[in-house]
Amino acid sequence: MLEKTNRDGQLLRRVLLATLGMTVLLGCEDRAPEQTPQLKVYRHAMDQATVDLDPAAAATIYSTFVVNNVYDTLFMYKYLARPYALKPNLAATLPEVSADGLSYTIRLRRGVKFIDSPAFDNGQGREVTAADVVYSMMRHFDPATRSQGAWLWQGRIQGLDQWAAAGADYSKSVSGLELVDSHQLRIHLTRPYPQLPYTLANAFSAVVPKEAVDHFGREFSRNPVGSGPFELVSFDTSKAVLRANEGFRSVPVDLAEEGFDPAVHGELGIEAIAGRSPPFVDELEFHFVPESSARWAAFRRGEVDFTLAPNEVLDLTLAQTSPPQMAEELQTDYRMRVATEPAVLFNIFNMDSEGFGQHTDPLQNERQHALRCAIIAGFDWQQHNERFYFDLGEIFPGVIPPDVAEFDPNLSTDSVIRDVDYAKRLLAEHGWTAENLPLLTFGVPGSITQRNIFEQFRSFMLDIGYPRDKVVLQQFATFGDLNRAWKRSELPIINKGWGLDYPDAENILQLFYGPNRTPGSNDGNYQNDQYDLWYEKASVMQPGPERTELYRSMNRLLIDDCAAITGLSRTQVLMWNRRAIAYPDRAMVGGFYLRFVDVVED
Amino acid sequence: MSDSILEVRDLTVTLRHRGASGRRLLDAIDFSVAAGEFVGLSGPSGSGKSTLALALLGLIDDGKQASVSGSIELNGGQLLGQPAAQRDGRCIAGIFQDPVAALNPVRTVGSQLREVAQRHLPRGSRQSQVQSALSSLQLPDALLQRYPFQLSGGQCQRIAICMAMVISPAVLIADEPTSALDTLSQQAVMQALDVLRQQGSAIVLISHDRRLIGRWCDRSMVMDAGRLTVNQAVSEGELPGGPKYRKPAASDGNSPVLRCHGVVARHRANGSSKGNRGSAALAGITFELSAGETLAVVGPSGCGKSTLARVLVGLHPASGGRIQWGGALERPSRRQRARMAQLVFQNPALSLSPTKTVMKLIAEPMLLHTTVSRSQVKDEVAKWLARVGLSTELFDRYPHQLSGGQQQRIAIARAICLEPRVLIADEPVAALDDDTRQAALRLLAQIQVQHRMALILISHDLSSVTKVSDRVLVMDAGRVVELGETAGVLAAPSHPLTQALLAADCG
Amino acid sequence: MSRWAAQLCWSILGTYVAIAVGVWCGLWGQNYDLAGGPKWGGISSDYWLGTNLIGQDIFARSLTSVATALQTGLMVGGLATMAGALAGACAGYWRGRWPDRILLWLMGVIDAIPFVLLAAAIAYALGAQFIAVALAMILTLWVPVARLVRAETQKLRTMPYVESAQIIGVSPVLIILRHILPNTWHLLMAQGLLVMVAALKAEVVLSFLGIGSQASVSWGVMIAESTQEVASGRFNNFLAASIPLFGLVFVLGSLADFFQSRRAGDSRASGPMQA
Amino acid sequence: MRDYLLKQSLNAVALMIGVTLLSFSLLVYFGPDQTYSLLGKNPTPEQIASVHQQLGYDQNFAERYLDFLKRMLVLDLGYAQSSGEAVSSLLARTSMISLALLLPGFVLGHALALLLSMLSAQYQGRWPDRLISMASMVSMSTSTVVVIIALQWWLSSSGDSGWFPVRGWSTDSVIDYLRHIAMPTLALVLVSVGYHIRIYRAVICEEMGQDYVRTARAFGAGPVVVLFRHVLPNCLLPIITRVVFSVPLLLVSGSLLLESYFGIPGIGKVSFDAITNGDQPVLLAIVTFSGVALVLVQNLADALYRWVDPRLRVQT
Repeated sequence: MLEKTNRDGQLLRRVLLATLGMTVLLGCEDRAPEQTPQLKVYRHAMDQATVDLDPAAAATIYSTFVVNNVYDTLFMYKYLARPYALKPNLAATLPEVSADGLSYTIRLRRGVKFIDSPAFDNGQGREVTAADVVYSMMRHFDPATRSQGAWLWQGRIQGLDQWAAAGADYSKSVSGLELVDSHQLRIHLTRPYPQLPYTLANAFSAVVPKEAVDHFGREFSRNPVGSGPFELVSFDTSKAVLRANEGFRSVPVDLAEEGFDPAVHGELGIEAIAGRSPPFVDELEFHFVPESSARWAAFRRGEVDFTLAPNEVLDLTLAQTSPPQMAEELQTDYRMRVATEPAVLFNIFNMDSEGFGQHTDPLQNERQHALRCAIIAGFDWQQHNERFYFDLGEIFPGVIPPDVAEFDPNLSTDSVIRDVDYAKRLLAEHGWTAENLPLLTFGVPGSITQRNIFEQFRSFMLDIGYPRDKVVLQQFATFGDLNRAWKRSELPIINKGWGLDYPDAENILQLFYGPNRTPGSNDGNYQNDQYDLWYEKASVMQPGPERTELYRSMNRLLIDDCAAITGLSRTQVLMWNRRAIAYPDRAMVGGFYLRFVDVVED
Repeated sequence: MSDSILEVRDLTVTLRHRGASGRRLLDAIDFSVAAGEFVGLSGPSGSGKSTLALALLGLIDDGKQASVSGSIELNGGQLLGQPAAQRDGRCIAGIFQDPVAALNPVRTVGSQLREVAQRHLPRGSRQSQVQSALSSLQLPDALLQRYPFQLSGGQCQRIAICMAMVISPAVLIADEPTSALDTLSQQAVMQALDVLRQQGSAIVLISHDRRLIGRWCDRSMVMDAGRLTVNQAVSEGELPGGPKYRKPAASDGNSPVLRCHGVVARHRANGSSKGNRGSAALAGITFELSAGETLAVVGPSGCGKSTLARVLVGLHPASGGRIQWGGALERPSRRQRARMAQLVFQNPALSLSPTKTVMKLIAEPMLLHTTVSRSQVKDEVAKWLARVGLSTELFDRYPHQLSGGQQQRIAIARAICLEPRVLIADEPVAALDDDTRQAALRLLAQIQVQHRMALILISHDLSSVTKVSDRVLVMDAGRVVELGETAGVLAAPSHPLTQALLAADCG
Repeated sequence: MSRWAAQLCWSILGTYVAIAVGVWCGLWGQNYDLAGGPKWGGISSDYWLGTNLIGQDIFARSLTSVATALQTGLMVGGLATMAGALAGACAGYWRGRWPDRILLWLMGVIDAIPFVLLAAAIAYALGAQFIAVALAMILTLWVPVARLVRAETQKLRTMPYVESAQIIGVSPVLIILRHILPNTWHLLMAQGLLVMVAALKAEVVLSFLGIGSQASVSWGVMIAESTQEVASGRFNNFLAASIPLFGLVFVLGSLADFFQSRRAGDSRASGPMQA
Repeated sequence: MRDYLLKQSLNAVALMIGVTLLSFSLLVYFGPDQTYSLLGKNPTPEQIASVHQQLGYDQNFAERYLDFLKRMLVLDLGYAQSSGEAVSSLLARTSMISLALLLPGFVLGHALALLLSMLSAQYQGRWPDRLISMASMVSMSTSTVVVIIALQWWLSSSGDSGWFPVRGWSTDSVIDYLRHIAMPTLALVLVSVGYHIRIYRAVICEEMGQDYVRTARAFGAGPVVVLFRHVLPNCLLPIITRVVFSVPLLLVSGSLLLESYFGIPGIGKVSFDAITNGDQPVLLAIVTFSGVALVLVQNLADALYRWVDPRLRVQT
């Protein structure tokens, strides 16, 4: 018996060896290890994948992070200055604005070249000219481009919409996009648009060469040809690898100009980059890791240099929350920055929906207004903040977040403090009972966190007397499907986050402007003539106390109308390895900071 | 017995299986076998014959399911406790009932023969041994290239004997080696065994067929319930067997109930694996059958007997010819056909749905075809049970709770309760042991008389059916080669096949 | 598998069923969705297994998940097995003829599409609802059952007792229903249990992908929640879901084995002596 | 032979039509509407209509399906809607990665299962069999998700000492490759080996009970000879079925869970992403690809059956 077992054992070993041999052989087919000199590599982890590198599709922060590093925009945000401030990038200077605010003259830097690409005649990158800027802008209005960014300029630039309607023929010129000379252009607006320079720092506005768009066709989105600090090496669903653009222009860093403040940035070692010209790393890698636990594990193991600390590890990461301080054992390896996101999370009521919205009958309108106010009073922002954002989020009334200059610190916080008794009283006074309360459908995309958010919301609603079976979850397979339900005005409540595209509250206030109703960006179909009047007035005004006052009045109007359960700005804990010298940011600036990142080898 | 090579003393096998623990499958078996002796071992099914074979071959895994005690000595050496694989070759080998399944289906018979030779013979003599074994059994060399499924059952069994011959074991255990074969193949196999015996191996033949033992063996042993009850020499000419059965009254010979004219049928496309799909299974069968008549259909296996039965009851489509039932009915509906002809299968254990009780089994055809109401059905079932000689105690039993004889009676009851004009019995008794077999035949004969059915008895064994039949139909390769009054055919067989069958039967 | 082990399995299964019945009758596990407790609360007298991120009672959620699991399992297991048994029996009975061809073609088509993709596609096509997920599972899981029953039917179809029923004049449909399917009983039980196992495991994967059972709570939902928590050393949710899930799946799988071995024993007519 | 080929190609065509029709209706026709993912933040009804029309949503089912068939016939796979990559290169790239990821675990899992099942069958009913059966049951009862979570937790809690990366993919060197596939392979083997054992053990045990095994043993064949020369050749049919029919799944569906958790850019992730955002060109190509793979595999299996089983060989 022993002997037999032994024979079987030998066989097992033999088969195992054979399998191992096969495995090794399989591996051998791959490339031999490349011996490369020590490269400086910075590995940035993101919680979602970039899928499209075409600037016209750079609608998400994940796209803009890559796009802004391979392409150039006319303007960019200063590295360290907060609040955000613009500085020239591809442009030589900030724009000259005419007195009526209708025309902007922009001069381009000379000698900036696109990277080498087979798209060009001789394979070598040519100089970037004003014509490229004009082409890139027109491209957004060409239906074939399927641009997701055209809305930034829609109806704003003379002749552009008409050019698109006439068939988008690039041989025809657009009156609003005037080429002054090869390196200078003038933009003519239909009405004042003080936010225009901001839009020209947005990744949508990145400058692309027509040759590349024509050459690569549909695959242009994977073959970026830009003039930015980096160029793309490889790109798939888990990783994008960028290499320093050797021909990138020399622009030595002026720390004072970038907004360096020793009190804030002193300990980060940023002085080391002063006077040097970016980019500082040889390779920039983006790792797309949606699963937060895997991302955090990879970060802790040193496989990536940067991550957002996931909510579930914050109690291990932070020794205290106010002011936030990193746990001691992490301090030897990592640095941390806690930053409030210039974005708002809110639940907007759909004013067209039965039972909740605005009503033509004043009495009914009054009842439904009371219902909305009761729901708002029943919502517990504090608990929401504690559970989902580790108490780090900033709760504020209205829709103008604290990170924006027009924020009103003196606004009453009553609307964000939970008052269950008040909510119940309101419902009772207006004749709402468990029987006649309307069905409250909460639409979310299919993810577990979204489920949790719904279940917490339902719990809040149960407290104010909403029956369990009237607060229902509707899950959507994809965000696109949820978006469609919003655009078709199918849901009574729209829970969404809005990240600012530029540091101006106008970007949020337009969400409640009547003519923007669905399928426009006013998903809640909010309609208030006074609000629209003020919005139209403010939108053409340059920043100033008068405009700020208008903004704040509009904000108060929204609170009084109980238009939305609002609001919260998330605070993010950005963590990076000490080997990297950086001041990371994740907001609308969209990855401009990455060109300033340096890596010191241990 | 001084020259005995195999001495079995006090061999006991006790079950360790849960639920039946302690039951003795073999109870203190004592016997011995002399060199070159041909020993027959018979006994009713379940008497422990096969267990004894497995125990002798060392194929009972001692300790796992059963425990084996006693002693098995071969040439003075103790074999007990040695699994088959660890024995020196040349001691005890075994061949079994289903010869085709007993050979590895995906290897050529040649490679299997050589494997055995490799294991037991020195390098030099392998080839010659295989050759001489083949030639002494008169098997052509070409068979070596074939796969088992390409051979007939008899050929496979002889290959197995050839394997044994290659290693010339002291003892060969042959467990029912011929019971799946027709008479002619059976004879060839027995001759092969005899050749092996002449070369010096002792042979233990296990069979339920006592006539076979009487004809070939030197000594006969009988087992019952795990004990050896008889162990005596076979005297020349003795044919053990029960009382003879009565020949039924002859038919009245008028109006045929069944008339077959040139019936042709093909093998099923997806049927047997012998590579003959699409070829003719029946190549024009013509005969008539009168009410109350008994027709014996005889022929070697593969001659088309069973196909004929299946064509008659509608299990197999006829591709040509005419079948007329009771006059002019040519295309009976499913129901009409059911009342025309019924079939009793060879294996009673498999012909009853295992999940139905006796009651339901017999009631099913009645409920389908007759006007018997559900309330009366119980009485009807009792009536039919009584007719096949069973009591109503069996009402709620399941088939596996019945003995083989009982199962066959239930199957018969199920077939005859529709009172069909023709009852066809396909080897109705081949799977039964001697005593039950004769009782079943008597029952069939009796029922036939009572209900004036025509009876078709199908068998490869001339002797078992001719005693009760009025006429004999001999088939070969899908054709009728001889048809006539039983007495006449037996007395003066005209076709060589009939002669061969007759010769094989009488030894 | 010994009878003793089988009895143990049955009693464990009985416990699960009792828990589920309690949930259905409203005895316990009712407030699984109330977010009243502390965030990630530890084990306490109020919350026996602690609370999750939004303060829901993990113990109550695990109890309710037992009911969800059995509901899903029974529905998917029952329907898929029934559909598979009928389809397989028909295909096997009329082997090579048109019902067989159509069914084989259909099975081939379903087999050609990877399970997760097909399930996701159906779930998306019908909108992410529980019924869609169950339908997706049934639509894919009947296929292996049907294949097995088809093979078994082919075997049974040549059995004398089936032919005997044919001769007696029983119609094909009745033969399938009375003589073939009842004799695949052990096979069907084993397959039904295995389908339940597959359904429970698939539910975890689909929940993890965000397309699981949405109406209530399930172990899959809990495990999906816990993916993020395990990294930071919080195991309550993970263990409270994965252990009972493992237990149920293990018991169901063992019972399937039990039925399969019973069947194997049946087909060997000559008892335990066979090697 | 000509009849056989004709029959096979008819079957192939019928299967392809079925596969494409079912998946086309599920994935594309009733699948997610991509319009709203491709639109900007402030769309006008005209823009919505324009995108709708560009994506072909305004055509009826038959038109869209026939158009798709036409494109597949001329092998025009088009470009991925979301990323713009040519679908052909996308599939070639990702399916090779999935294959490289899964093949070692696949081979290892089957080999290990085969060995253990033989061991189990040899000692049927004794402790090695019970141990192996128990282990197989445990493996079968364990959810892949749970295994992956546990592995990830173990990796991340083992700190910096770990040799295996938490995630990522690299084939720069053999060592790199082995490091990256180690954990996914472990997970794959852990959850699949139980199923394989269950099936292989049943198959081998059934064969062990056959008459020819008894004959071989009665003529003195030892357990190794019985297993390898007699039983195994007869078990090849079901084994081939199981192995061969999993190959298209390796190539076409990869392993979504492993790929997404271990950050490996394989085809599983790509196809799942394509479903969740309704990327029609990718979906259609994957479906066609899987249909073709299945047809090929069916024919391969047929050929292999003939090769291992003389009974099938002789019949034609």
